[in-house]
Amino acid sequence: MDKQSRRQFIRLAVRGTLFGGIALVTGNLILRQGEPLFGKNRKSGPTVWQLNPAKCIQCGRCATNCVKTPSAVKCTHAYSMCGYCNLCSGYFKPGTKTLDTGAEKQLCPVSAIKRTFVEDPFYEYTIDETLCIGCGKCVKGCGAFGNGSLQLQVRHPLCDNCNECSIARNCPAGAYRRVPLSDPYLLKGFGKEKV
Amino acid sequence: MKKLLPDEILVKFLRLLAMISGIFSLLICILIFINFFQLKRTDPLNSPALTLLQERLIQNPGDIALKQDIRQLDLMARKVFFTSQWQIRAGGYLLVACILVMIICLKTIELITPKIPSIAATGPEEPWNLRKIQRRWIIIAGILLVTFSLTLVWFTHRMLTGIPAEAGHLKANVSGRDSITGNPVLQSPVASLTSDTVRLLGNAVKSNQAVAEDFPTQQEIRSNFPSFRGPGGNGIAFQKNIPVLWDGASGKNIGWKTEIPLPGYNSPIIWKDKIFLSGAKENKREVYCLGASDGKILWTTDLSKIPGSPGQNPKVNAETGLAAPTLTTDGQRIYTIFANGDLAALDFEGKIIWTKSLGLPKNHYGHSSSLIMYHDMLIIQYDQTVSGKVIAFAGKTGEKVWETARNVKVSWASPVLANTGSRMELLLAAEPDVTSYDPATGKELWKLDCISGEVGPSVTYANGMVFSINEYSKLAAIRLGETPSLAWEDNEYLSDVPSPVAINDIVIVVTSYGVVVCYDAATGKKYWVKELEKSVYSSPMIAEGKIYILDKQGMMHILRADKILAVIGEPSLGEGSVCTPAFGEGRIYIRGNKHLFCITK
Amino acid sequence: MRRKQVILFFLIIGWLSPPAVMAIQRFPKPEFESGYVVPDAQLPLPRAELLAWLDVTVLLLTLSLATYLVLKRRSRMGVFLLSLFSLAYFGFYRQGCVCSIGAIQNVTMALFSGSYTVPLTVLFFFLIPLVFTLLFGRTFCAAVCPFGTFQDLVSFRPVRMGAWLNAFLGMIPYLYLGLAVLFAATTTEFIICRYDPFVGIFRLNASFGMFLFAGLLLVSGVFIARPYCRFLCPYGVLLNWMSQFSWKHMTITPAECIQCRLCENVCPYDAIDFPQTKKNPAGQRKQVNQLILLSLLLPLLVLGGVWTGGKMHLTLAGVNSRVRLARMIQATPVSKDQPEIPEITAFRSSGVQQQQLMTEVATIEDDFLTGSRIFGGFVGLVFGITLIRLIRTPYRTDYLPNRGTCFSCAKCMDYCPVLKDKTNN
Amino acid sequence: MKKKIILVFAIILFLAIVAWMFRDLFTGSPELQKNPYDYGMKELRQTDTVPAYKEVTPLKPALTTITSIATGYDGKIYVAGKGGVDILDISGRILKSFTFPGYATCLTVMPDNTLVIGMGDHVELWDPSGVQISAWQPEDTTSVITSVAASQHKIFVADAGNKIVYQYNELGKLQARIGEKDPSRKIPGFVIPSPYFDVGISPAGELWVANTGRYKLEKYDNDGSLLTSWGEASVTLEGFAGCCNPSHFTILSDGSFVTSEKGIERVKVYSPDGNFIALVARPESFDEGTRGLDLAAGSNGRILILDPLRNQVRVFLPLKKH
Repeated sequence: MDKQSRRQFIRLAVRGTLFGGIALVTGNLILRQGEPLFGKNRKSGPTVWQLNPAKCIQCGRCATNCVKTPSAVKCTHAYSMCGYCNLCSGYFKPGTKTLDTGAEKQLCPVSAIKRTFVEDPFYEYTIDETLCIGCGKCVKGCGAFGNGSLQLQVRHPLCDNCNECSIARNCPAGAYRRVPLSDPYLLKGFGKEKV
Repeated sequence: MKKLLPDEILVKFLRLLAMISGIFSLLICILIFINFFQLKRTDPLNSPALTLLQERLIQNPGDIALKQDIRQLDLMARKVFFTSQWQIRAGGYLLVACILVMIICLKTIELITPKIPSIAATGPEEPWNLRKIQRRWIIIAGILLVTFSLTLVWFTHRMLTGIPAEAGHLKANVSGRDSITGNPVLQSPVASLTSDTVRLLGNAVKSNQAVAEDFPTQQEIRSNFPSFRGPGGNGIAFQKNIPVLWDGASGKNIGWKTEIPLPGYNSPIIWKDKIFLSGAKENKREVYCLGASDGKILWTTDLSKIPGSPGQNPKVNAETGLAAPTLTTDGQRIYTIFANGDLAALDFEGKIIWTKSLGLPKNHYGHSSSLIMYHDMLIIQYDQTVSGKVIAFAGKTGEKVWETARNVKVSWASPVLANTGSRMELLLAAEPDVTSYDPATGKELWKLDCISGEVGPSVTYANGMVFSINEYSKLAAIRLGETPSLAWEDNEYLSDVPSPVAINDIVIVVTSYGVVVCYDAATGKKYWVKELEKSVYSSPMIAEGKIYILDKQGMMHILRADKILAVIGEPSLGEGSVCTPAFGEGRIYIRGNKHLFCITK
Repeated sequence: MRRKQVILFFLIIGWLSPPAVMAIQRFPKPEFESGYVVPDAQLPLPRAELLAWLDVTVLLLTLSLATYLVLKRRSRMGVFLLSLFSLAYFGFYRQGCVCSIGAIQNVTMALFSGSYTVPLTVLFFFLIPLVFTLLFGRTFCAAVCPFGTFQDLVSFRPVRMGAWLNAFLGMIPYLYLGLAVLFAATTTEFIICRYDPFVGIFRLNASFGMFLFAGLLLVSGVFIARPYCRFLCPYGVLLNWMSQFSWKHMTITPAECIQCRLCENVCPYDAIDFPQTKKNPAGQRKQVNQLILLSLLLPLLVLGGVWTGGKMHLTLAGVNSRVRLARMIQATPVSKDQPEIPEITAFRSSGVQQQQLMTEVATIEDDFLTGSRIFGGFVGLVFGITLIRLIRTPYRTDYLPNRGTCFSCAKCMDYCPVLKDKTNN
Repeated sequence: MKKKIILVFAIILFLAIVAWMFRDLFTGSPELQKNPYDYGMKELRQTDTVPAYKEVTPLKPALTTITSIATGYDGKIYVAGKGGVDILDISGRILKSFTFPGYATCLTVMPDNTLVIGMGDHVELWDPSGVQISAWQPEDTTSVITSVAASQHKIFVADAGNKIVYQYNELGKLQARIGEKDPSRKIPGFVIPSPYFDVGISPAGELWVANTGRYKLEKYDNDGSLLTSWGEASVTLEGFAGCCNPSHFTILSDGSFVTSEKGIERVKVYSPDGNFIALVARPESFDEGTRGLDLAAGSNGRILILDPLRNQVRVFLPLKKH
């Protein structure tokens, strides 16, 4: 065996080993995913980032830490949980006496919440997502006094779905996690926590 | 092809363009930075002027001019905010465009200017020398790295306050404890890794057990519902958190309901997350397995054609039907028997393990004794008009382990297993005797002549006493001991279908015409009588200190299992039923005339 | 759109409070008489999964095309145009996420954490370039990786760097890879993504720090060709390993080298190995001695790495957010006037006991001790092997691309005067 | 020469980048900056008013999850919660405990010491010895029972799900439906935006209901007519802060009211005609986010506050008799 072919042989052997290594890692990763590789119940499906409103403490970092400006996190209204209060603590600044839509009374720094009369004594509140910056101020107010129907959620069409979410990295409450793409929202109030 | 411009001019032009766009992009860069810092420094949304005005408004709520000022300022602040955001965005696009132009220009220049390879005057440097230098620098890099790391450790060292010593000690058992208590720590990846380990360990332990003995432990039996009237057939369920309120009509607290394809009066049995029951009509016999969580029928096994089957239908009473005996399970297989004497063992996937035909039973109402397991043996009470017997088959293979002939009349009661403290007894009732057998060998232990007629209700055992009952006969309380003897008897309220139940020091009898009576177990003193005014075929069950009595119209009468009568609830199923309910953790499963219901909280 | 009409549902009273005191109650719904219908929450869906598979397909296609262009067509222009497409697709359209470089961390985390499974598409993004490189060299770097192509585009005035600088800075990617794997394996962070210089540019949206980072790197990239690829990229380490043993690697000349020296200075990445026909001036004997000495030294280097890694484990663990939280809690006195630290507020309202956190942190630090030692050992090993390999230089008569560091960009081919046709006769 | 300078410049730039990465990774502390979008809860929860009560040692029931409190006519303290009832004396000694399956949401004690326990969607009567007497369920299927109040023969059950107060007799027979919206009788109906809906009986036997959506306490007569009401929304001490308050109230023997609120957790005393008298407990006394401060009047003017978050019965003693 001359030098050249010996080198060739070593190269072949190492190449084979590397192939084996790749196959081993792949096989391991595919096998450990459990039964279905495709279909709805598989574990290996794609994921997206979402925050769990039950853990959220409204620290304001969703507004400041997202790689997008304005943030891809927006206030989302779970209408089915809303009490349709006249005095909405997510809409009005605390201490507001007269309940009208004057800017001096609005809690939202960008005035992204619209208030419309439904019937006595109920009002509907809708979020203008083009304005909302995801600061969570209204979420805090609604949660402290009301039912918590206003919740922060990552809005997926806006989200870049970074490999590691930069808000998740800085979320003090650890509220962010990867959720399956097939069920991309963690909004409370859809019977999810039904006991 | 003729060129539009000479190369030199084009290059000059492109160079100029590149320079302009370069300068331009630099300018935009600076502008964006300025805008960015400005926005950061004077956050328009939190402008102090606005806050000041608002504070003033709180003091003078009536000041309309002030309100107007705030509104204007607020609008302006928001405009500034959104405009500057827009500016940054637009600036970004502009910047990219400029840089793109620059890159294109430079690349084009690169393309059209001829590439002149440069050859150094001197040849390449001596490679051996290069290697030497490289080696030296790698070593320098290594030394630098170690020094740097240690310095970093030294500097960050002071920030650490360390972890309390006891926390370190806890490390060892953290995995086990957390996975048991389900602490939130579980969410951490570390803990989930260890919980995997725990699960694996659990499996290992379990498989060891399976090797040691081939039947479930008492604990496992109690945490499931493996036979008619619960573990041992004594009418007591050990599950907790049992619902007391539901309504079949509105669907309230009905977890799910599933239509069972073929009729049958057998009750559901439960092992872990699976529910089993059977149904039959002429020439068709099936076993069903349902998922406890959603009630979906997971599989159906057709047992219509098993080898040696009599091939003809027995004559049965409409109230007994062709599938009256309840199934049983040992956690590995399930066993079923039909009115024509066809017996089968299936695995949990519905695959047939073995089958047998016991021959058409001579039983004028139809065979209805349910099955029961003792260790790994399947026990069958096969009372017939002639040559009744009790048989035990090996669950795994279907081989006969023992068979004992019974000199009794035909009966419809089911076998009951009782742990008397000193031994296990198999208790059967049929005119004329209540008979006890050793379930391991089939040897008769004792018998007492105290029952007569066509016996329907099974016996029950509690605290050293056995209670038997039958219509036109009597309620007999047998005290076990050296020689079992009749402690007391009563014949005021008698049952021909529901079996009695006993707990603590009381025994409760439900008659088929709907009277519930509570006796003192030791003396036979009546504590209370409650008339349900409905007829009852299903046997009462005790769970969590409450008696559950299901009447034929599907109303569940929940009473306190106590000397004082208390009605806890009377929820209704909305469908008639004659089957005895089965209990899961926080659930009741009831087979109605058509559906199997899962009742939840 | 989810249209789940839940008439009654459960509200957890005081959902801010610890789980232990949660009471379950139904929420009283307003009753509208005006016929108002309660709308559903707007929940727009994310990008469909099918598109992720499209990405994988595009990756496969571009990679095949790149390989074809480099190995068969030997076309620098083709590689350049394809790299523009890749930059547009993987860079500006897909915004650089998920990329093969970052996928290292997903794969690592899936291997070490029981709770995370890597999506198949991400796994493919990790694997396909590796397999291609093992077969055909780093054609992925040449024309597919948006980071590489982007840097290639801006390297207008590449300066040749000395061999020593290449060797010195060339050790950084190993460290970066080691750290990235360590932090991913302990589910701490994805540092490759955190310090990803180009996604901000691809998205035209990022934090100020990210932009600055990207800008500075690009400026240095005008002079140092592909600084990220050569001196930072952790995936490059894996590709380097694969490429060294590749089945078919590109060559500078299509046929026989005529020693014209034209290609000597064209590679901006210093990836051309020059001919080496001389014997070691230091003498064969000394070379063998050095080899034996270093081979004996290798275990010591590894042990030194293990020791240093062990020393560093608490510092490294400090990157983990749980560890940071625990240290923060210990460092912060409980007092009312203290400005609120959101981390601590969130921890207090989570209901988790402090002792529990400390125990958890102890486990994490324990993992870090093991991990840091392995990391240190790995770095020591890399240093040792690199040194050993630098003792001798293989005998060769021709100008050859260095299989490990060559990006297969085909720039050198344009300078080779040997005609292609000659290969075909 | 020029090339060398460029090279040095580029290398320094590159090394600076690497150094910045390292520094950021290892010493970069998370931002401790102030939340620019803070709601200001901390400021809201501060008050300068000095409470007219002082807190003494809290009582600790055996139950791990408590939801409701009542004082019996015998002076004993009854605490109900998940899975059972604890009976304590004023020193905190547990006299008796009994358990049941299910989740008690509210409780009251009848003059004969029978316990009326709301179990979410049904009502149970229990003997203090731990024997269940009876159970019944409102006919409306969507009941959320948030409060019960009882006198000798009347049991009032507040149902937040149907926004109505039922009046039952001691046998569980429905006597009246109070507060159902009826424009013809000028009954405006309750507005209950969240599951806090308290009822109470004054010493004079009058029924008071907390209409939280209107921030008022309302008095009803037996046929369901609204007699009087008081209360207004305000973050200042005089009013009830925001919607869904007062979440709980109890009526003292002199007819004055004690109210508790959520959002800004505070307990206050109002005169029988609804004028603010005194602060019992400041918001700082409670952990932020505490909800469900059920109240009971103890002996000697004591006010007992059930703190579900700390799982304690907090005891507040008046500083002076008033």
